[in-house]
Amino acid sequence: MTFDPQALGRLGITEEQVELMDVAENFCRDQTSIAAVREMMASGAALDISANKNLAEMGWFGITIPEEFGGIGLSLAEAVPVAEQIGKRLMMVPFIPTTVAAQAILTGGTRTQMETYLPKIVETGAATLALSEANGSFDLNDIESTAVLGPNGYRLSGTKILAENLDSSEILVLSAKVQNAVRLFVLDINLIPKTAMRREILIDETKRAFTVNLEGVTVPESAIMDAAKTAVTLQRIDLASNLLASAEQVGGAQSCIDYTVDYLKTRKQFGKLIGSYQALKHTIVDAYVSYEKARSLLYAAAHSFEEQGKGEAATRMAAVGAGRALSFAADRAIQFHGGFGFTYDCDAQLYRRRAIFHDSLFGNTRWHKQKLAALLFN
Amino acid sequence: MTFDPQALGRLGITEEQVELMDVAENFCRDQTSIAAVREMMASGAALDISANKNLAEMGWFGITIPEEFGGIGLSLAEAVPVAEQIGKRLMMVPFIPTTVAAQAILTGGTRTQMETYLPKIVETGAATLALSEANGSFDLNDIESTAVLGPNGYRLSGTKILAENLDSSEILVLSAKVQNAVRLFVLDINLIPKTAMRREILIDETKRAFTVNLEGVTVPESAIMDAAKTAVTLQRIDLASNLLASAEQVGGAQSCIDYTVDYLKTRKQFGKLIGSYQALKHTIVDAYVSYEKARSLLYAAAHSFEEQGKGEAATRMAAVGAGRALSFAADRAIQFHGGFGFTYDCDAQLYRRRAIFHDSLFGNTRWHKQKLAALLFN
Amino acid sequence: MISVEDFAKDAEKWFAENTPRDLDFMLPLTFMEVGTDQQFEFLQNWQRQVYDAGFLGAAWPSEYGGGGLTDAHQSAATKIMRAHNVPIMMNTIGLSWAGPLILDIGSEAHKKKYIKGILSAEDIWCQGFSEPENGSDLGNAQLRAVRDGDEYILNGSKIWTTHGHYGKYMILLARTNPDAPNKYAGLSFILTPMDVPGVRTQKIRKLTGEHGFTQTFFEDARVPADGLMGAEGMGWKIAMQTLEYERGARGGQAGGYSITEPDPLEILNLARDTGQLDNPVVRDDLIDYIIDAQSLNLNGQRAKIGALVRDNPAGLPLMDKLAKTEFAREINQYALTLQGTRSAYYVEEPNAVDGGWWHRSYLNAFSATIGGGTSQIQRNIIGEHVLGLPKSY
Amino acid sequence: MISVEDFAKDAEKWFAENTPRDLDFMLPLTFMEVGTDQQFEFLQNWQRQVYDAGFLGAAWPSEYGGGGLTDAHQSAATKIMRAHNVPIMMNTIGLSWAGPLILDIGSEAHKKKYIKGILSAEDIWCQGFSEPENGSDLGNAQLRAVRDGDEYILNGSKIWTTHGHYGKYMILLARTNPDAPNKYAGLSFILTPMDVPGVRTQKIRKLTGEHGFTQTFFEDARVPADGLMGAEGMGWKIAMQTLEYERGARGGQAGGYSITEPDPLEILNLARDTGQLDNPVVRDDLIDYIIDAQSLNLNGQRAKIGALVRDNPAGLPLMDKLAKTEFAREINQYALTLQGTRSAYYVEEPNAVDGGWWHRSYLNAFSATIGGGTSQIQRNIIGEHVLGLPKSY
Repeated sequence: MTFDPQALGRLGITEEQVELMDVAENFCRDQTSIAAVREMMASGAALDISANKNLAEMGWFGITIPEEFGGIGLSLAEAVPVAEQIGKRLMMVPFIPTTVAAQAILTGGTRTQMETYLPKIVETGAATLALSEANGSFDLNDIESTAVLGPNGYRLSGTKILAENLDSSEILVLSAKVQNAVRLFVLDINLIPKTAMRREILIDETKRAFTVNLEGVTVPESAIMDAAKTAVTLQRIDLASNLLASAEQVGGAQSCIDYTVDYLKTRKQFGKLIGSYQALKHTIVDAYVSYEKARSLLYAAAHSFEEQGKGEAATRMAAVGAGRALSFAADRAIQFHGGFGFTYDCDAQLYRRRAIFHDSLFGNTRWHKQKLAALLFN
Repeated sequence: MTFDPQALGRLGITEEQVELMDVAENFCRDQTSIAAVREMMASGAALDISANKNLAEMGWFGITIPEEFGGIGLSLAEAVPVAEQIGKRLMMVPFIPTTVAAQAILTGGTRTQMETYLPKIVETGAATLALSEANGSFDLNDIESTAVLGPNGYRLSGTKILAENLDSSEILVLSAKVQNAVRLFVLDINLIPKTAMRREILIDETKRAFTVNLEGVTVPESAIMDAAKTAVTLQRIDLASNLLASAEQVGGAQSCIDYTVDYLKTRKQFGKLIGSYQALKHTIVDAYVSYEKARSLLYAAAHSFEEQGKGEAATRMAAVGAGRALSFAADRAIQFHGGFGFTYDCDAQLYRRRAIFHDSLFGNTRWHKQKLAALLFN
Repeated sequence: MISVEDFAKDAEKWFAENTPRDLDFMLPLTFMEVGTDQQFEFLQNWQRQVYDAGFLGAAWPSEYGGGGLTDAHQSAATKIMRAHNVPIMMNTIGLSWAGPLILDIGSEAHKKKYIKGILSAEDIWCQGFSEPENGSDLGNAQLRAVRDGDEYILNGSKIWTTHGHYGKYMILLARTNPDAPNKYAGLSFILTPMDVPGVRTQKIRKLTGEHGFTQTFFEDARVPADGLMGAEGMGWKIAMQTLEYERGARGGQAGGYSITEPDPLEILNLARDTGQLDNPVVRDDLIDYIIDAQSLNLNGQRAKIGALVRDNPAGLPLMDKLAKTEFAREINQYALTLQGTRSAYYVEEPNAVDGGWWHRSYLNAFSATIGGGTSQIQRNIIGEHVLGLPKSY
Repeated sequence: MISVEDFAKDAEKWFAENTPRDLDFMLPLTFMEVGTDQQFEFLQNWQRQVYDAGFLGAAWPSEYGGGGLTDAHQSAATKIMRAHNVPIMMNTIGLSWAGPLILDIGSEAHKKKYIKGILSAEDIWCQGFSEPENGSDLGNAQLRAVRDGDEYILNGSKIWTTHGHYGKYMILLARTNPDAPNKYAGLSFILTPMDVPGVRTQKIRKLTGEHGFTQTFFEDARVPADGLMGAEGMGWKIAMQTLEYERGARGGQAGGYSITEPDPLEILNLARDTGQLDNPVVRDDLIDYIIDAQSLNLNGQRAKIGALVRDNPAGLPLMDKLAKTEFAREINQYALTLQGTRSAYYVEEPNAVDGGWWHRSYLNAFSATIGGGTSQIQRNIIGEHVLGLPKSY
């Protein structure tokens, strides 16, 4: 029994976080609108190119990258407020996969790989990961793709799914088994033929992801990452993804609740504003309470992310809190918008689909709780 | 995978059930009142002697006992409406333990035991069981008491808990291990010295139960029941108890909801009847829906109780439904009575305590669900 | 008259032979979920076949196109349809609302004109109750109907009209007297043709991404006044009557079934297929869904046994919609959590579990927790009409 | 002035040495749960000891009996009390409501008269807000106060008065002007002695079976008019002000703590002791409680960091009571399910798990979900004051 509530992450904040909070809030509000997001969704655009360019100019793809590689040299805690604001606006920018790919390279890459790829990431934000496979498993070790070393490098085989923003990325981190051991690779995306990529149909239409057929793809020997660091890198990918996804969901929950509260304040039925009916009012209050709790869990996870033995528990708790807060708020948002809620035009569905998407990527509530039980009770 | 929803118990009713429903409803209403129950609670009375006598005169302790032993010769399905009405009035009569003890003797007793005890049960309703032990386990095989055969019969050792109505019973069914195998015994209660019995303090103050110290008690060899039938008898005790307890809880849920709805219709706050506030109205509706579902599950369990492969699943489902319905209704009843709900005088607490008591006797929700999963998924 | 047993035998044989299997597109669970022309045309054709074979409208009078048999015959056939899990009967507003109403209080001319087309699905019916400003508050409908000789002139708009763009007729709740003593007394119920000038439908895109229903605009649309059911001012009463047909609280539906109820077996299969059935936490959750499904199923059986519902006869029928639609939403939502990373996908994605069926079902489930009176309104109704609690508005 | 660090060191030492352990009776979690004279006297004595040692009221002015130090000193001591899990400070109404109010707006005479007795627990204070007919609707209080020279004559009744039968003083919400333009404007706030003729208390038995609070009857009771706080008609405003002291939204409490918060460690221990910690379903449930406890704990930390609450500064303080009291009810309720057959027992039964502690805590938990504004009222408050939703009544 290792559980000690006092050890489970405290809450605090850095000056950089406060600053980024302010800047990110203003920046994201000015960059986009739901109307613009819907337009891009409908157009099938790969991402919001203009916002992305501005993000890169702000240097935000390098928040967590050390200054020696051109980054700002802060920690993931400082990336959290940015992801939160991006989530609040449903912005179509590759902030999360890029930041996580950078973390992967920083954690498990060779010095050469860091020098090659990190500066490029800071500049373009165009990096992503291909880890999951068709078995649907949340376990990043549960893969079947292989890489066999030959005279021209590693010859890959297998299929990856849910590689986000692949068509607009330049750098890819992927996993495959080398002699039955999971290994990570980092490579230029142009090593993968366009014909090997298929754009997937996602529940969240503001997201982009691809299935990649690795059959016949060969990558240079230099693409392989540090064998000794595979486990710690996979763990970092998992937790960093969940931390930032939690931030994106908390931001989404906030705007989903605001959007619904606005409706409850203006829509009348039976001669009264529907927000005066406790069936709606009390439930949205419960959603709000759930959101505020999720925010506290999120900031605590950000604050203690790097602390051995606390980071994982705090992050998985944040993931549970954020997933539940957004799912519940969005489910009720659909219901409380009545007939309009059932239409494509109502934004409630955007948030609900977003929550389902996040529950799919790096573990859902049940998965995280199982991991937490193992962490805290064993 | 053996699960087939169609196989999970259908619902039907016998003429005898309808008849007993009518009679029991009128009888129980006329026999007692909450005021009388509270008076007996406060007095520490063993049971409601007058109601019990009338119950015996109606022959209800023999509902499930074959005519050859003086009973009415019906099935447990017909005992359900009686238990439901008894539960509705919180009557302090030993209907459930008596009926279950009779079932135990019928299932696992020798011919002589049946002839000796069943007619007496019909007449007095004074039978009970002592099965549980201090480990708190719901598993009736998980016991440590022992019985060792000596020249004067079986010498018992160990302690039993939660033997209901022991001080007002004449016949006792108890379990103990004989050479490491669980065995059942049926005996005259006067074999157990009064000093070996200690009245327990129960959460449900309308119930009576005792701890029994078996040390030094010796019972005649003839008290032991049929070895070959131990398993089936324990199973019967388990399921019959749960069926009737579900009925008692469903009845309790009904009066708990009625009691609360009456308050919601008469109490005003902020100038309006509190039943017009959806926070209360919708929640009590949810309690009502839960109660009606529990009733359907109960009647289905009654109807298919004797059917191999269906009875157990239907009964455990009924137990889950009934336990939840009463617990939820009573928990909310306390809350919705406001300050008065927090007093001893408010009946809401009687129902809440009743639900906790039932969750303790022969398995709670989690236990039944685990058993159901094993039944349906393995 | 053929015996019910023989009729059932015929039905068993016919559905065993004729039930369509292995379609390469998904069928909707309810008529509200019809999302594509392909689905619509398939279901229209299927209803026609069932009708032609004699298993729909079997209990309706033969002189208007029905089978002239008894309710027992139709029940037997409907039961067999369920057992074979056949596609739904899609002309639901006609079969469950307009048809029973016309047979109940319509004129001889109405019956001759409308019944057969309802059964054969040749004439698609839709419902015009909700308005943009009055989604839940049906009694406040403002669409104006002004009598002008043999016609009504209609102005206003109706919304959430399922099959509006396929509809030939609409059952319409219109305001004939804006000065009535209360909002309900000013309403009338009119059978309205939709192929007249001044009626325009506009498709509404559902949250699933598909088109499912329409908004209908009426601009000086003239319709025959003989479509008036009952008398002017009786519209609210008649609308409530049609709700009872739908709930099955009164007899008279044409039979068949229009809603495929969620079957916990399907989610068990999903859990097994995704390797989750060994997870004790999942098992524990699934048992809850099974108990819930079973209790709803048993509620239905119990509602038919008078002795078991006599203390509250309105209880089970009035809670049926609330309990079933919320259950459907919840179980479909839960199903997503069993799919691991693949729950990121949606309909038409090859990697999706069961082709995205569960995701679409979850989103579509809101049509039933919102439409036909939201779950919140249902709780008001149960609270007030079953438990006798005071009104909330 | 002693430094905060040294003060904390002294406190650490003192509580390490003096915290009572291994009592043979159960201590209450909140002052509302004091159920026996034994508990009351023990806690009264304990508060006195803590006060005498200088760790209660450390920040209150020394001229009235306080320690004359700063809030930082008291916070440090309070934190140490929590860490040592010491018994609660029981004179809660005095420490958290009356005392801060008197220091804030009371006269010099008030301060001299009342403050020391509050801290030493010599003068027990209670609260007279609720009335039998107005449990949640405090603004509708009807207890009448009529000015007569230097006195008020009181007639009416107050209910749910914790420690009413021990109380020396009451903070009373009384109606001085029945003809005020609205119900709130007719109220006044009066410091009332309880040992005067015409004041009678009657014990109320709690659902736990214990006696915990009283109803107080006033029949022509005459009390000094100089107990009036502020002016006549300001009673509602002042009562709301005292709520803020309680919520900690304004500073000024005497320190210590009056509520033992549920600790998930205890339920983990229970699960282990009852052999349930290996059950995956129990583990899954426990993780929920741990996450919930942790989020409430973190909410408290976050509320103090301005940058992290600036979008909704009232949110966390206003949800604190709702979230914590509902959590306490739920976790105690859950604890019963871990006890197997032994959950049939209650306090004083030798077979009971943890002496029936969990059962009593669950039942007592309603004092907090009902008292001080029910959870339903709390949701109204959050909906209206944080989210800006329209009023429900």
